Amino acid sequence: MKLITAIIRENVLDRVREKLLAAEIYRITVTRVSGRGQQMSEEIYRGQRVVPGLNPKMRLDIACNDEFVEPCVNAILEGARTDGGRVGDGKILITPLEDIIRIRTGERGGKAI
Amino acid sequence: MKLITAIIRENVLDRVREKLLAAEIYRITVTRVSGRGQQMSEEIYRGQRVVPGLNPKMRLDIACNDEFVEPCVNAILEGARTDGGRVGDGKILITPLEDIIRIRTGERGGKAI
Amino acid sequence: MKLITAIIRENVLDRVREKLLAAEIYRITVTRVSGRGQQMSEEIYRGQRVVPGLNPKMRLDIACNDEFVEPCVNAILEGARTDGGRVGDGKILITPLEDIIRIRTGERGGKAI
Amino acid sequence: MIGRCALGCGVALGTVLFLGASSALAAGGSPEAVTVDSGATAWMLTSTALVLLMVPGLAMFYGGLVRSKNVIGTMMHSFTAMGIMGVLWVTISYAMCFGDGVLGGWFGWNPDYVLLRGIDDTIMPDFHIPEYVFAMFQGKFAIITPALIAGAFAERVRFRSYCIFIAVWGLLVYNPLCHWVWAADGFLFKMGAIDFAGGTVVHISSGISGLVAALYLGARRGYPASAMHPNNLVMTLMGAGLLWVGWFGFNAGSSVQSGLATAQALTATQAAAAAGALMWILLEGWHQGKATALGFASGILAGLVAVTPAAGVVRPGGAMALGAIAACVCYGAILLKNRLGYDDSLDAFGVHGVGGTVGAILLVFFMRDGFSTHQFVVQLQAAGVAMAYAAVLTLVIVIVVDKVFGLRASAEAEMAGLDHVYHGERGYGLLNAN
Amino acid sequence: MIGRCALGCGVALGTVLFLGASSALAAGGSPEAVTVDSGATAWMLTSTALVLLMVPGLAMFYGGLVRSKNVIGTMMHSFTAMGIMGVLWVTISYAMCFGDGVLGGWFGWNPDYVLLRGIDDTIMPDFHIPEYVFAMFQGKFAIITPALIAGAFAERVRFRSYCIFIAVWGLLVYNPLCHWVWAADGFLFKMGAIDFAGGTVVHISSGISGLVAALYLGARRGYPASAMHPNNLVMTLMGAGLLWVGWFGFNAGSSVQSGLATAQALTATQAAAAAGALMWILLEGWHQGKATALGFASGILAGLVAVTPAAGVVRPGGAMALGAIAACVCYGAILLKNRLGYDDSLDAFGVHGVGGTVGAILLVFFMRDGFSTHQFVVQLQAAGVAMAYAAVLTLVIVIVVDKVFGLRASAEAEMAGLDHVYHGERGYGLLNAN
Amino acid sequence: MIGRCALGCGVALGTVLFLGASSALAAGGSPEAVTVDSGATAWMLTSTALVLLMVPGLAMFYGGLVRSKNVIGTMMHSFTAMGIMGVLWVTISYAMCFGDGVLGGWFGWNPDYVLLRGIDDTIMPDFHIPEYVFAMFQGKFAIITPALIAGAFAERVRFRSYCIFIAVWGLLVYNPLCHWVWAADGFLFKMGAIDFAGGTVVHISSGISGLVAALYLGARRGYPASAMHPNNLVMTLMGAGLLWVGWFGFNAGSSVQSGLATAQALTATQAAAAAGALMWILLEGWHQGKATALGFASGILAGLVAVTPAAGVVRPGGAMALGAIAACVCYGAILLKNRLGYDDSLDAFGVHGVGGTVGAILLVFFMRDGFSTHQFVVQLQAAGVAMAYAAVLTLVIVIVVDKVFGLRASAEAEMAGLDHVYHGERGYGLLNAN
Ligand SMILES: Nc1ncnc2c1ncn2[C@@H]1O[C@H](COP(=O)(O)OP(=O)(O)O)[C@@H](O)[C@H]1O
Ligand SMILES: Nc1ncnc2c1ncn2[C@@H]1O[C@H](COP(=O)(O)OP(=O)(O)O)[C@@H](O)[C@H]1O
Ligand SMILES: Nc1ncnc2c1ncn2[C@@H]1O[C@H](COP(=O)(O)OP(=O)(O)O)[C@@H](O)[C@H]1O
Repeated sequence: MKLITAIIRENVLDRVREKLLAAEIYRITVTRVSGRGQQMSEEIYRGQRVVPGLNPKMRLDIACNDEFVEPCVNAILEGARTDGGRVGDGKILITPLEDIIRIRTGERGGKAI
Repeated sequence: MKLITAIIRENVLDRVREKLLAAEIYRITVTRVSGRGQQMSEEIYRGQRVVPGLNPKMRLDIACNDEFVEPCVNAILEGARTDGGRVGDGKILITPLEDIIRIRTGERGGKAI
Repeated sequence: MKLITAIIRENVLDRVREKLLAAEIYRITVTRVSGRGQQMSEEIYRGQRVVPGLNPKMRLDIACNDEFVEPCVNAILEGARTDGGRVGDGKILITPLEDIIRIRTGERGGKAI
Repeated sequence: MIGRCALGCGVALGTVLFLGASSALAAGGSPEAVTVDSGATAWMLTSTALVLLMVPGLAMFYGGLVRSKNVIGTMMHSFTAMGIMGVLWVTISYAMCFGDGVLGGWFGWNPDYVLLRGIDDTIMPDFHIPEYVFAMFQGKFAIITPALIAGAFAERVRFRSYCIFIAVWGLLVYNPLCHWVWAADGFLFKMGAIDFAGGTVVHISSGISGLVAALYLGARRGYPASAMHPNNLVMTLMGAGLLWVGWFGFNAGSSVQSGLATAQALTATQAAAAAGALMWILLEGWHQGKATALGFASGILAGLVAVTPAAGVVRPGGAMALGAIAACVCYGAILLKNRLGYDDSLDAFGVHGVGGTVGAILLVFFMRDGFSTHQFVVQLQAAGVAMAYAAVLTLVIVIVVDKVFGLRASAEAEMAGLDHVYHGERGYGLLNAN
Repeated sequence: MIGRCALGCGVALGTVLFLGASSALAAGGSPEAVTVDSGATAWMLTSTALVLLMVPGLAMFYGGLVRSKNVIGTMMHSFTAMGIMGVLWVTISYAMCFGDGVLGGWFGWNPDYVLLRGIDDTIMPDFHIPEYVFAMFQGKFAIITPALIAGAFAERVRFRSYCIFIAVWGLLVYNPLCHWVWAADGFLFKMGAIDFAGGTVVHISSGISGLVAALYLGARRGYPASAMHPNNLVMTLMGAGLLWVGWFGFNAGSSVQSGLATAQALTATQAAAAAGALMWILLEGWHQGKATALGFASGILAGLVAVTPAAGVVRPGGAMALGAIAACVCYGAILLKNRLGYDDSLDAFGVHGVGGTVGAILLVFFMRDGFSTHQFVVQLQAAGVAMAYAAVLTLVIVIVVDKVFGLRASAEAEMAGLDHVYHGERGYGLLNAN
Repeated sequence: MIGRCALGCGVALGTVLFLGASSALAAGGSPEAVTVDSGATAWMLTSTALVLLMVPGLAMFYGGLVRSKNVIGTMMHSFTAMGIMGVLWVTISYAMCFGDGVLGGWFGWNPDYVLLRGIDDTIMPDFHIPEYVFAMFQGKFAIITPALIAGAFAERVRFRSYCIFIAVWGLLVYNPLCHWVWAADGFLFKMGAIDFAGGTVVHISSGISGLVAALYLGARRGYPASAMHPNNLVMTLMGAGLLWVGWFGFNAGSSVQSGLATAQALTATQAAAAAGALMWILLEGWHQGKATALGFASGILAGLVAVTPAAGVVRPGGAMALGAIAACVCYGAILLKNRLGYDDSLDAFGVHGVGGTVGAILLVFFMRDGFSTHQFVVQLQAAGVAMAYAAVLTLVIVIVVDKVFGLRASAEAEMAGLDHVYHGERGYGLLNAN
């Protein structure tokens, strides 16, 4: 089991979710985060262009069984890449997951996902 | 050491925290997140029932030593399960933790938790 | 590759980011979280001192290659420790990272960081 | 027929009557023709709008203080009062307040006032304003009073039962009290009780009713063990600002004219609010070492509440004294509440009940015309009567509504939040990624 | 010269004239000297401020309903109307609305009114107020009307094109309609159409125009598949509160006096708003089992919109009936919209178009003077004319603006959010750690 | 005795006096009896409420622009001014402003005005309103002026020292300036300086004082390296809306009547605000390619500030010109500030100081009565005097307060946020899971 964490643009969330649903990945947790990479997104403040230290991003966390990792990554790549790839599109992180427990039933492991 | 991440309903936070305290787990980090699983939580918008794409949830992160994993999981299960288990109660994820550092002192590992 | 997660005080964010930049760590994701450790931060509500159950904190997530782990940890320690270390300064967690993917290009592994 | 503000209006009323008379004579009209004083009408229309502004102001003040999951439900407590009391007022409450006393003066009744049918073109001979304006101005008081109560049991009542509660409370508590104090044949009015703009009718009655209801319902789950933080103090401050502005209509409008008495009431209002707010943060600074925004806002309210009954009879210095004293007493009352441990969620009793009582009684010491023991006794009696009546009736209503419909929110609703359970909504969509 | 509210003002206008005359005579002045009625002036000044307050109120109401990424853009739709229509009104729109009819009465024109030059010291003989006050009061209506339209196509228009659209719409749709209905030589006015405070001119015209524009532009991306949640219902409630308060100026100010007619209009307004709001949540309770805050706010608006044309001619009971009926019809209209699937984002048509039509037509059944078939026909004709004219012209303007500047936001801008793309800002910095 | 608005009120004042005289005569009363003009009183009461509304409006405007950790502290800067200046005004400031000149005309004094004791039933013979209303209206200006200053050094002052600073500043800077400009024996008034509603007294004085204090205190930590984002532009917009509405009271109320001069002032105010706002976003569109909401709001303010001294003497066209010019100059001034690198946090000087100066001086070119070189020189002198006096005194006060109490927040408090450190609160509990 893996935990897939993706940091994506705020506005591609809907598209990514569609792709994930198409890949039969239904469960997801989303967090509002702020991030800094190479992207410079200007705002205007009283006649001055300012570059905020951090840009708003969305973080997706998806726990999935090993066989779902590649479909999931691909779905995210498809949904989150803008115009063939632009700075700011974000990252996907994959971490090992030792166990997962469904609170409702107490089931554990792969079938709890 | 493990990192225990639980996605629970917003409104069981207090109860979960009580159970954790009872299990002598005092330290915790909480994040507002939004999630999608099987739960359908209806809202009403001008005479129409709408199902939001994502429901508000709370995410708990607890770093703990291995011997505390089971007590911690049990405490969360007890506190977060509603009415003997209903869709939307959430998940617990367990990931390996390589190291932990207390910023105040710079202590590392198990005793820093 | 590791994922470094730090829970720090809200108000040291700027200082930590400066230290990180100095250590040539540019990429970061920040989340508003609430935490409970030993710290007691009083607020006042109509003539009564109340201790909130949870204090506002910032969570930093930094994915980095193994050789950057120590510089990164040190930068965070330097930036986040207040007055030689006070309760509430927070924690750093280090978790293994199996893979990382740059969404823009699809690059994987160390070079995608 | 209508006795409102008889004490505060001597001078200016004379002026108005005199002006009215002179125009009438100059025009050679018949003496019966009642002319409209367009200036007084303008101010009363404005006051009506200002008092209405207090309702969203109160919604913001209260709404900011509860937890995020209850913000919509709490604001709806104020808003629905605009709907429910708004409809009731036009339908029968005006008749019950300002009709002639029936059932031994328990409340008033005048069939002509039902749906306000009989006043469609009435110009009030005493005030030279259309009676509609007076009725609408008064109606705003009937709206805000039950909304004030809601602060005492915020975060733990069923929405539907709350609606029923305020409707019944308005009919059985507010209307009789209003009749007793402000109708010309009301018994407290005839006793000479001074209540310029509603210290007894609005604040004491809502405060004590809130207390009774809060005690009956019991504390919120987790109170006082877990701290319940304001979700939006910023909004609470905005609300306090609107309340201050609106209160000018509340108090200065209660002069039912646009003249000297109006100016006196406005000045007293401003002075008391400023003094109350300042005193509260001084107290906090001394007691806690910090001056809070909620403290400042509470001081504004304490000052305004205390000067409400007094605005017509005190000078600015007296108003400042009243405001400052009220701030101290309310501050103490809230500390005491914390000791006693009952859960008056947003201190409806601590501010309105206590502040209103302070104002209604202590005004005697700051009257323009000097202290009078007789008046002191009258004020004590009036406050006592209002308290006793409101407390007993509220208890009865609360019990009945609870038995029949269930007044307390279910444990699950309380945990999940009133917004979701009773309204199917959430206040801050912005918090949620969607 | 100016016909506004000719029907509603009989009685009180008489009083004013009579008073004016008597003072003039008493002072032995020449009969031509037009005196200022300081009371009427005071109320009209206040009304002007109250109607202006509706614009931020509307910005809050609408702003709270869109998604977080569009909150600034949506509020700017209301705010820029203050800038654009504000400048246009002073420059030429007042001349176009209240000048003498030109081009066969299409609109008015009076070169003296350009930049308001000719009215610098005019006191209106009919109303005894400075003409400036009348002009400013009227100008606020020209500001809020296009801002209302914006609700229909919120979250998907280019900012610059929107600005051009409302400027042209104001000149070609609002100004002529205003002239027809409220100028003394306007053809709908002469027909005897009753539109006290703008049911046709403001609500029907903005509602239908919004519908046309929304249909032309098509639905927002993802509508109706993905739910689009209000980002801040709390702010929507605040906005609804300010709208209610401001509407007192809107309606009661439309009496252009401070007397009986004003009081009647204010009372009708209050009664209709309360009844509309209450009816809406009753409906919801029956239909959905829950009463929502947005429903309450929508009911307030439905009631206020419906009573707008009628405020001068109905009694409180009739106003309550109108408000309640409008709430039902608007509720149904929105359900129907959901069926039909077009995207009137914030229900500008569903509330203003539908509610305004209900009010303009059904008022005939609740008139103080009793039902009149003739009036019924006139009302139908006036509403029909306004709808047809506004629909056709709006379609033309929308097409031209779209072809020349592009009215619909680009797909990317829609996804990224209007705030960032068109304004370089975000509404809630607080959400972001920085 | 009181000179306020002597220039703007010719015509309408005549009307009022004439009316007053005629009623008095008609009634056969003694000529000394001063009657109340209920209409003028109504408008002045309303204006008082409107100007008070500006204080929460300003709190919202400023509060939205700072970082989340300072939102409460920043709003409290406005709110505490209501408490502190509110109490001082009643106690001695009215006496210092409108008493007869003492110490060579440095400020006024009239022991009768202490606690407003001597005006308890005074009706002003020139204006036919109770003097209380005038005193309260004026008092609101004394509240808002120091609150404006706070924008210059937001996010970095100690709360307690700020309170002391504004109290002293009010007594030593505001009161003398107010006396010089608006009291009948004030030297700037006698020189014939035109300052209808406070360009010099309010805006120039607060702007320059803010600049001096900001320079003395130095920049916020991290400025300008790290961008400091508005936490809540949505609230800033709401605040701008309330400021616009309140400004009608500010300017039109300064006519101290309800007549033609009032209408002229209101019209000028509306025209300038609309033109300023529109000009600002046009400039931004041209300069940056995007029109921001903050720009629109800033333009509203620039226009309103510039027309403040001029509202009584310019026609609508001139007012629009003044508003548009002020928007351009303020826009440039802020760009210049960014170059120069000093930290006027919320541009109190950039908008109020600069805009006020533009208005006070350029009004001469747009006067109804035509340009006059003499007046131009007088305006220059008056602005210069106000600037010099305010700058020097503010510097002295700032230094003394800093030495004695410490004016600058500690580095730690600045990092942790003023809300937590000085008030023990946080503005947005909703952000925090609890
Ligand atoms: N190494 C990293 N650790 C944590 N977050 C990262 C890292 N790299 C990127 N991010 C997140 O991804 C977002 C987009 O990164 P960016 O550098 O703009 O993309 P790219 O790498 O394609 O140029 C950032 O705002 C940040 O939140
Ligand atoms: N595989 C998963 N990955 C990430 N988050 C998940 C996953 N499964 C569940 N969640 C989170 O848990 C919440 C509750 O899940 P739900 O499916 O309703 O519970 P259950 O599995 O008991 O039916 C979801 O809203 C989501 O935030
Ligand atoms: N074991 C843990 N698991 C999760 N979060 C933790 C843990 N320990 C500390 N934290 C986070 O760090 C913050 C600071 O912790 P605190 O106990 O005050 O610091 P210290 O350990 O130096 O006394 C807490 O508010 C919490 O968010």
